[in-house]
Amino acid sequence: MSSFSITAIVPILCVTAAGIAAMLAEAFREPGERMPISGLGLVGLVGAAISAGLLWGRHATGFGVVSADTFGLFFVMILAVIGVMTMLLSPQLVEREELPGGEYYALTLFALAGMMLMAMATDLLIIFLALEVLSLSVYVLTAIRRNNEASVEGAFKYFILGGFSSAFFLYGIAFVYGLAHTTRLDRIGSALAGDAASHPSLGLLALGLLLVGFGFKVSAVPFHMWTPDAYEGAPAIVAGFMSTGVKAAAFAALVRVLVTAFQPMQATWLPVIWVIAGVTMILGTVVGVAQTNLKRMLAYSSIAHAGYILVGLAASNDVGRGAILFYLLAYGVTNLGAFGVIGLLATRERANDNLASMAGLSNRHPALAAVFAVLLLSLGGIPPTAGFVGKWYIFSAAVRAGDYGLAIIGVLTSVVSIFFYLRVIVMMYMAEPGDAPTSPAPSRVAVFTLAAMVIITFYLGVFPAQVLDLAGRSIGSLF
Amino acid sequence: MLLLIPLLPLLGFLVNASVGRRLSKAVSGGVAVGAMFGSFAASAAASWSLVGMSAGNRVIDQSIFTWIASGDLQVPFALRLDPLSMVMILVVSGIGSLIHVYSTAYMHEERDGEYARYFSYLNLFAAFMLVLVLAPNFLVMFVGWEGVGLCSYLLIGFWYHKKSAADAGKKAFIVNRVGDFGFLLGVLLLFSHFGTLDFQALARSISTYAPETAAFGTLSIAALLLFVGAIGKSAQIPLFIWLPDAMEGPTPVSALIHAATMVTAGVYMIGRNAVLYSHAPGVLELVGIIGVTTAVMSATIGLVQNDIKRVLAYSTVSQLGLMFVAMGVGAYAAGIFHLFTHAFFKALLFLAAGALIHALAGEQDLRRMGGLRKELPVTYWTFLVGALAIAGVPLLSGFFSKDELLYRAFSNGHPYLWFFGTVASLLTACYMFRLVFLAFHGDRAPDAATNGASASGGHEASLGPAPGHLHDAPRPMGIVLIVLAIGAVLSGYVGVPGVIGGSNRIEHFLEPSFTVAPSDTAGASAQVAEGGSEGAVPESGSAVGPSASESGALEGGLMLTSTLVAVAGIGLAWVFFLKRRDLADAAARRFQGLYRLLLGKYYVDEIYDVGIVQPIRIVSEQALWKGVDVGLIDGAVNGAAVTVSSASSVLRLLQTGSIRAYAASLMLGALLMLGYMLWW
Amino acid sequence: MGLELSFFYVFAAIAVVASALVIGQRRPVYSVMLLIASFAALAGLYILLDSPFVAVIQIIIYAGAILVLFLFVVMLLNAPTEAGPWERLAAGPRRSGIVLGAVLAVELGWALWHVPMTREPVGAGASGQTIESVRTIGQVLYTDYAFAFEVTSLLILVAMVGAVVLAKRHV
Amino acid sequence: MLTTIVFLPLAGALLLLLVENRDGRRDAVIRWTALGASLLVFAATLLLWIRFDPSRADFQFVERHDWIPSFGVQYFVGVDGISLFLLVLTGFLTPLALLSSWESIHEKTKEFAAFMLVLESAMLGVFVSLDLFLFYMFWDAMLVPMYFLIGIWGYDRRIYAALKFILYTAAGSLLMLLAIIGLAWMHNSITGTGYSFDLLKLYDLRIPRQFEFWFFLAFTLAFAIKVPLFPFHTWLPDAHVEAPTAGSVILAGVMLKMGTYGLVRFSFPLFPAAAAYFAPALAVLAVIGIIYGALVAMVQPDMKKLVAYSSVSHLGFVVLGICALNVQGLQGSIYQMLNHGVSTGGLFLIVGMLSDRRHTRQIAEFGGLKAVTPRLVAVFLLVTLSSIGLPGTNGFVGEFLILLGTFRWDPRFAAFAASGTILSAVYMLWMFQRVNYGPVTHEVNRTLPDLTVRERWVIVPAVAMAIFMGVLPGLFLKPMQPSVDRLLQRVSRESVASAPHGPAADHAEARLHGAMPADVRVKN
Amino acid sequence: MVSLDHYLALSAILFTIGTMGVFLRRNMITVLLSIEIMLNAANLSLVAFGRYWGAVDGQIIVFFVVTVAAAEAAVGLAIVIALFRLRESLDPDAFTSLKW
Repeated sequence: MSSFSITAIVPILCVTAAGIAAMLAEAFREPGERMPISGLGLVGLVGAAISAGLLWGRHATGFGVVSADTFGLFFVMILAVIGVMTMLLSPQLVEREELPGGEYYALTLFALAGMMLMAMATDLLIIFLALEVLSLSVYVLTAIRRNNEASVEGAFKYFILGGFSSAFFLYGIAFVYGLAHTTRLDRIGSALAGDAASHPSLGLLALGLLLVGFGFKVSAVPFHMWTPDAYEGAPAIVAGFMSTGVKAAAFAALVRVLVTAFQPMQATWLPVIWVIAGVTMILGTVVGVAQTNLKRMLAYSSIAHAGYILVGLAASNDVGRGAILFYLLAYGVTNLGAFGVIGLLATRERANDNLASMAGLSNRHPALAAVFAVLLLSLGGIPPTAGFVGKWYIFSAAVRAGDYGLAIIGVLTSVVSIFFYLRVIVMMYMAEPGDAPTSPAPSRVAVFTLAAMVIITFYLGVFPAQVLDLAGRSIGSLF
Repeated sequence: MLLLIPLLPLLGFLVNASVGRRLSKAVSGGVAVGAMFGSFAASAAASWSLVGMSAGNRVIDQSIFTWIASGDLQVPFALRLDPLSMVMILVVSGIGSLIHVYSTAYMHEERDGEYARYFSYLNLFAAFMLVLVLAPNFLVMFVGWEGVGLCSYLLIGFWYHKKSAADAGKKAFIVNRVGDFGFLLGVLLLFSHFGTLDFQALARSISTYAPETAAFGTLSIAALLLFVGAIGKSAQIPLFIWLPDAMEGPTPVSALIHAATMVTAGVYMIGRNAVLYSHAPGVLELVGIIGVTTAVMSATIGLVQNDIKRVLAYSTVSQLGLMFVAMGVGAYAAGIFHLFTHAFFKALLFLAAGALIHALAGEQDLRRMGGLRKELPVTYWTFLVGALAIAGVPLLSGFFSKDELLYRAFSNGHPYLWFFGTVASLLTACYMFRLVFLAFHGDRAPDAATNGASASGGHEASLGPAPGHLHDAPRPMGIVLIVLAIGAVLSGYVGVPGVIGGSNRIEHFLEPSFTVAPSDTAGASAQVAEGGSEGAVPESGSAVGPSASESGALEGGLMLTSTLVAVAGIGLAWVFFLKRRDLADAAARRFQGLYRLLLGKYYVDEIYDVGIVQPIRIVSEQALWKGVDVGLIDGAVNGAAVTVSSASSVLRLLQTGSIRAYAASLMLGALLMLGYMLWW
Repeated sequence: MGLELSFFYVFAAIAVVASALVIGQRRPVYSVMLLIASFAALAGLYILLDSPFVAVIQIIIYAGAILVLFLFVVMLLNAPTEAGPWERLAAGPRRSGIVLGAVLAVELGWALWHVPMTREPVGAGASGQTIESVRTIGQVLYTDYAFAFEVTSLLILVAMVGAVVLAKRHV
Repeated sequence: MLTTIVFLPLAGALLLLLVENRDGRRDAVIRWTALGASLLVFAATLLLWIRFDPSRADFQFVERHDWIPSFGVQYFVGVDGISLFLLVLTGFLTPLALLSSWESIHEKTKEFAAFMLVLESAMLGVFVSLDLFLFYMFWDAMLVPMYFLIGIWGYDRRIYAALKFILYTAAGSLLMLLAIIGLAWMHNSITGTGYSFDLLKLYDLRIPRQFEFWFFLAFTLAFAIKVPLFPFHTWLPDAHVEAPTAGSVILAGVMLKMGTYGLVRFSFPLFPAAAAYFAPALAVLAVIGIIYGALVAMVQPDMKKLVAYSSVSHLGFVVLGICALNVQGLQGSIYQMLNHGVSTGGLFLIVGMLSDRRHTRQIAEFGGLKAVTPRLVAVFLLVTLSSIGLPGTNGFVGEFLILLGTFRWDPRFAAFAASGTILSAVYMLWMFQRVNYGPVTHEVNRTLPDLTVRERWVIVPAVAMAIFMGVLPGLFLKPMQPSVDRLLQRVSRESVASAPHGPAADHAEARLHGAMPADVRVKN
Repeated sequence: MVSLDHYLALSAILFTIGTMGVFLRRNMITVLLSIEIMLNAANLSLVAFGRYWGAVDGQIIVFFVVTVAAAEAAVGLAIVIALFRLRESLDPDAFTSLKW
């Protein structure tokens, strides 16, 4: 009854295989022998990207629960990019902290596999499982510096709340099943369209509980509380990975679920999303102002960005959905890069992730400072950077929907956000270097990666046409 | 060719301004004087050719380039010579040249650089002044108008290291600006109404309107606004305060700018727009009243001042007032005539005073002079001539012009203007001879020369020979004085009134400038001119009308009175300030309040300071800057920022770090969402 | 009232009470034990629901494996017995916890109450398919849910790696 | 052509970044490269002016490429009589600014030069872009280099000033972004031909009244903050005072013009009805700004602050002229933009020279300079005169045209505005006198050097330009004329359509038929 | 016969108890247990619904959920152990070094 066609899941297989390979490599590694395990990951991710490219437009489906439609594949590509960047930025962390390389990369890759699966899954159960896969890996990655209290504490909070929210999510699935006698999104959609009217409250329960789960993963207010702690606790790179990859995957699933399965109940969830988006933007931005720890600040900024993306969802038009895709790409590259810079500044002794430790960075590491400045400005949405085009796209969606309210909130909050991004720049460029913490010279690979990110940021900012079209077209496959 | 007239001084300016620092006094002075004489020659030539033309259309136009062109506004930079401007350019370039010559000697003690700077300014002034009088339209006139203001600012503040000088310069410029404010608005109104700024075109279209005898319409408003400008330039009430202070400048400057030429620009401007003013009788009335008030008021002040130059300054103000009276009664020609003669004798007086000061090493205080008659003969005699002329003693220039305008005032039905005008001239005679007697007669105050320098604290202390035994004016100055004295005697004879055998030539000559200018075709021009003259200035018609006989009798009578007045004035001065000085002091003690009031110049400056200057300063500093700007607006801006950051530091406390709180917020969110979905 | 219903109430009572005690219990060890009890009761309910397979899983895997794991950990860390919760109920977070829980209960109750279909007795919509047979389950599991099954393998792999990374004595 | 001009400086900046400059060994190379680049740009703009056809009203040197087709975003640039001279002005001022900071900037020279050039690119871009998206890109991109210029090379409170500057401006411009998007969407929903940011298409768009009004307000707010119009001006003094000389020059000389340019190019022609409706309100703010700015400037103890507030006053004139919506007013405004660029730029240059000498800008610290540095004082005087609009200098032409235009619209505004000319004389001359006249009060000042050769190269062009523009304004006004006329006919046509708008209506009528309210009053 | 809503009600009660547990307990292990209770509540309703629909999917989903629960338990307990190693405490409130 269901096709066993493997093709649809090839990207995921690539990544998973790479992860397993990483484990094995670690197993065979002589103690002390340095082995470019991240290389395996790169191979897998590139493979995933290529296969995604090949699958493009073929609309292959696997097992009836995974669909390699353009929407999913676009996310696969975003995730591949994020993965590659993470792979390239990680080695320095692994060596500095003497982390178990194999496990680290394996978990990262498994997480990526889970994310891709989540983005392509068309079945609530699969989404749930994928969610668990990526969550578990990320919990562990957060706690990977297991001798570091902050790290473990963050992981613990993340885990408890994650479990809590996934329980809600599961309960929601239960009601969906009870309502529609299936977990396939398309069938749920038709079921809701059909006899949902007969027993609405069940559908409402299901929707609400599912939204809790998703809201947690995209760290939307008021389900965001874990975010700052987890990001602060986790190593910078991991935090970057979480803040971009997990968000991307979660949004992919969220959009898919709301747009395909719960389309009939749009009238119900639209206002909810509207409110959440507004609150998220405001709170994320406002609280970010008072932060002195960069990771924490970026955590709050990532909350705010989640708000912007939700605006695209609240607009509930093609523009909005396209905007979500583009924004996630732009935001992913930029934010990961920002965290990457912080990661490169850290030493084994001290994290150097405080605002104060940025003082006079432009003199110590001009290149890093410049990169960081560009990325921050992009996060602030200043042209000609990717961040600006993303914001512009999002706001167009809102305006297109005649939703000036959210648009204006977004505008004002981004003004405020500019303030705290600039504060970092002020420290780097305009403040006298205080107790200049000496950071190791960043590895050549890392520098090239960051340079690449900057180039992407500008490219997306100046020549966004192709990517925009791609995003715009790939959402077509949702219906 | 007309272009040469302002161009030469301009070139002189450029030379002295650019390389003057490196030139010797002889050269730079020579350049300046040469430029002036050149311009005078050009003026003379131009005038000659103008006079050569037929009386109907004596106009020479020269358009140089289009200056401003925007939409329907087309302003050519052009020059135009007509009888009125001819008189003016002759005065400006002629007296200008003389004063340049005088200055070469007077300023000789300055450093080379300063010397060149002085002459560059002086040349620049001449250039602007000539542009002013040659201007065919308001905008070009405004160029000169502001330009001369600038030069007077620079020249008053020539001794910039002296604070009082710098202040005086600033005061002059700003007060002038206040006047220009009105002037500019008047121009705007005229243009937006008539769509042109050319004097002739304006006159032509204005003459199609009926005089606004009853209503106070556009014409009157425009005339009034322009008059504000004139008030500023010509130092009339209430803007006369800058002129006395202007005496901080070198004396030749006072002679040229603040006596002979610039300050008369207001009078000239009204004459230039005679047609407009004739159509605004209400405003004319006002002009006359302001003029006469100024005349009397400043004359009274002049009566008690002790600084010789200030006395002369107030007398200038008062004379200007008389000219405005003439304008006010529509006797434009008479006004210009007085302007013409006044230029000679007032310049003479100033220069003579300058020579005096020069001789006394900078002493300006009358009370420290006296009995200089013997030591400074040239200065004395020339000064005396000037004094007689201004006092209106018959057969001297002042007599004819002043008498003419007073007669006009009376005959045009403004007896009260005539009366006060006469009072003013009485006072004039009185205070002028007070000067003569105090400075040259009687016996010299003991400490005059010695602590003159310290007393005056003057910049000009640096000037002149060492105190002690005095020298009369050096040759160039002496010559200039004598030339001017001759002018002061003779210049009146261009306008000898009919009643005593003259035929008031200047008046007929100027007539066309005050009526609608002739257009191209002679025939049309003739009758337009006729009609214009009828509509515009009937008075001037009556001047030469058939009714000459009885008006002649009247004129004779008035002439007699004014003669008596002059003599009376001199007599009073003789009694009070020569024969029985104690009387003067007694009077001063007797009417102490009045005396103080006059000595304090009616405290106008103080009133302005308290009433206008200080309030503005304080309000802007305390209320606007500190209050609105820093307090209100910036307060709001920073307030917003503070609000956000404080909200931030409060909201961050929600993040207690306790996992329970986190779970709680998650729950809360879930419950609210479910609740909304289920129950709303 | 039928036997089935009475059984339901018995099991339900056990489950609820046990769970409540798990929460109310101050000693972790007891908590775990009580939870095993409640899971057993749930297994009973699964029987009532004609789902022996799940019931068995519930006992073997859940009670037998997972909770025993918990037990081990409790022992391993010989978790300190915290002071009884009731006196600390006054504390803010706890009170708020109670309130939130209550509200949740109300909302769930209200929603379920308004689900019309729940009026009908269980099994009304029963198809011919015999849901108790393990073979049916096996068939469906390895056909429809094959991919999900594969994913769980990945999930378990992750769990293993993670547990090892975190709990291993030294890297 | 235009593309070359716009991106030439950027290329220069990138070139500079390649120069290895450890501990400022190659500062000289960098300075000369930057100067050369900027001079090249200036030459290019002059060439543009020469090849510009003054008889045509439409845009010239147009370049148009698809950029983001799915959103109708194009790379669309062109120049008309209005923007042409602003380009020239930018090209003219940048080299002077660079030259002025020749010695005063000695740390991070490379970055400084690079930022200056990037800034120039952005500014040129703003003036040439005819696609709203493109325009906004340049508009916002401009903030960053300026922010760094103020923040890194500024004076004591530079960080506060820089933040204030960028936040103030960003707040306004982001709202404008919304309006831009809304406009593009309107184009789609009204014409049904998809989104478009094409200015020319949007000109002909008739959008619903209430949208038009909101959009106008959004645009105008952004521009008013940039200008800065009266209540939004408080960022200016801080930014000016704290910025380095070059920054102040560019800020005052070019950036402020973008606000007024935006009004002329976007706010008014895009939303004519709203413009006609709000013009009186704007004019009131402008007049307040004129007088208020002058009064506050009068009492400033700090020269830079004084000049900053004088800018508020001068730009009030510009806005007023725009609001008049007639030929003289508009042309005067555009001309006054240039004048203000030259003369206020010159003032900042001079103040910079003074503070380079004494490291203070307090007026009280100077006095009697005329005796010490006659040449400096001479140019100071000339610049001052052009700033107070003495006939024969550029300032007069602009102010007169503006006042004339305003007077034909509504004499009351003109009357109040004209009083600003008095006040400008007051504060400028007062400062001039306190700084240059009187005795030398501080011994330090006795030994100040006069203009150096470099400084002459900096300031003399500005002065020459001021007088040149005062004597031969025709060279500038003539090419403007056609564009201005077209703009006016567009705006007035619309504003008549908005007749039922109370006060705006009769002004519109009046403006249309050249019959002024003033006349209506006096005729009867 | 026992109607579906009995089971649903029961699961709701259990779920609520579970959630309250998260708030009430001061022992991380018990908190984990509470989450297990919540999962089981979900399971119960899944099975009930499956029974109601007369399909086995419900049971199969439960099967997966049990696996997930196992995995979570493993990782969670590992984290707990790691945390306990660092600080001799199981009280969640003892770990608030990350805040604000």
